[in-house]
Amino acid sequence: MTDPRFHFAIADAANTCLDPTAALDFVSDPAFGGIAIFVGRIRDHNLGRVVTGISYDLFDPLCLNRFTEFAARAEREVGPRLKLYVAHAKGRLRIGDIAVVVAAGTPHRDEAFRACRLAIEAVKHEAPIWKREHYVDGSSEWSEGCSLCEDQRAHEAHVHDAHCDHGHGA
Amino acid sequence: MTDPRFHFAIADAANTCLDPTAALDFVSDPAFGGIAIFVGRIRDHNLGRVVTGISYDLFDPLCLNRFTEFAARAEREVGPRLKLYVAHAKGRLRIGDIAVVVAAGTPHRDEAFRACRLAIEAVKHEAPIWKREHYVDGSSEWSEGCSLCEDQRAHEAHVHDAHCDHGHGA
Amino acid sequence: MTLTLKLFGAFRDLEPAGAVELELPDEATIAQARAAFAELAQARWGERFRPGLLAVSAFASEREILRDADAIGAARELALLPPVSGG
Amino acid sequence: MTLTLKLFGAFRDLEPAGAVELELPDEATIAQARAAFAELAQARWGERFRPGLLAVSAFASEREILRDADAIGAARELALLPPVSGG
Repeated sequence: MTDPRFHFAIADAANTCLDPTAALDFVSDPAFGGIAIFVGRIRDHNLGRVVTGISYDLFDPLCLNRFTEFAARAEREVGPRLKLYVAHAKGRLRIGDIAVVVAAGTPHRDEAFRACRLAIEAVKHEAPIWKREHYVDGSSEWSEGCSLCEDQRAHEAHVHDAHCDHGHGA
Repeated sequence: MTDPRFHFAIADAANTCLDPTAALDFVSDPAFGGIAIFVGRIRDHNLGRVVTGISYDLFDPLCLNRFTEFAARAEREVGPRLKLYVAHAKGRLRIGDIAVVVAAGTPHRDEAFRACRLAIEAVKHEAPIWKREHYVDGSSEWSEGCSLCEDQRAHEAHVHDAHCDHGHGA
Repeated sequence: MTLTLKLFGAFRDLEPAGAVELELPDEATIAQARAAFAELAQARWGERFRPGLLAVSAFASEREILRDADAIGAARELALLPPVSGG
Repeated sequence: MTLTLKLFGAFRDLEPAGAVELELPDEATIAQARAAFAELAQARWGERFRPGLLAVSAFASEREILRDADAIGAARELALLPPVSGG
């Protein structure tokens, strides 16, 4: 059932680095002229605090299933001539390490940008991934996040349209 | 006068391949969490014809000057916390070869996507670059393009808003 | 039935094993699992447990997010997902 | 004055050397250079020259695009840019 146009991966930071070149290669195709890639790196600050690293926790099987749903959504948005690559790191990362790579290849650039953007937004807001920030004083905190609770989301969409307007991540 | 945040290059296809990894490295920064990259490759068809390759002609000094203008425009759009990399190939390329790489690094992803998109659109529509498509039958043709003629552009903007809605490129 | 509930994010801090077991009636719903976890959490972790976090957390199988009205059915293991922050 | 006009894209096909020389009055404008090029092109290349392409082409220095009303000034070399198609 694996669709050869899509590649999804979770990379254990203890033994693997995410590889944007592999993403570029995967989504390349003789029929495709446009490739959009997003690379998310760990940055040295967040919400005014100095950050020294981030630990990611993931619920792997559901996460990979959601990536598949995001790809289906991207395909509905830009059509079937699409290759999509989504990889996310798991475990402890340092400043500058790559946390996420999303790449989309399509015949033309507009579709590539749209598919790439759609996928990274979904990874940030809708995938079972949790980020713990480590600070220079040795403390750490789980980031504020987006609720995946469908009942809650429906409620919040009713109250105000931004269920997830906090400042997490890149 | 060179701004260390910006890198612009024209790569002679006879001896250099464009390198997306160099673009990624250039726009990376400990303070930046979001990096958006566009890679334009030569695809095997255009407007229904089988393409075997493309030759690019550039007016190098003006082209590099325009890249500088595009960067200034991107900075006005997303602010000064921006690194931008723009490289375009010159000469004869084959299917799958990289014609253009644009990368933008910023603290957050929205600015990276916007700066990257702004820059590639400008490279496509406003830089002195010309594309000749080579077809499977051995013939070749210069692509339809976007007029850089300011008087003409003003006129066409008046007549209809799309001065450049032809199907060139990716 | 015994339901194993895997914990993630801030909930995992409460339980280094990364999972708790809930005793539930057969044909229980997610809402019942949610209530049972709240009771266990209050008893086991006291003030370290934040009911407000549970309220915005989702229950899920390995395949999908579940709603409070959904039946647990044949599942013997589910996951409790606090608000997410990938990327 | 003698102005060297560098040719690009489809215009370069007309002249493998990649440039032509135009004789212009001192203090000429871009509009006058455009007219002088049209005359030269008609004479030298006949029907291979497309006036419609010239009409949508821009004159430029190494630094900037020029408008028809601009003076050529001290420039001794400019470029003729047909519609562009980068990327």
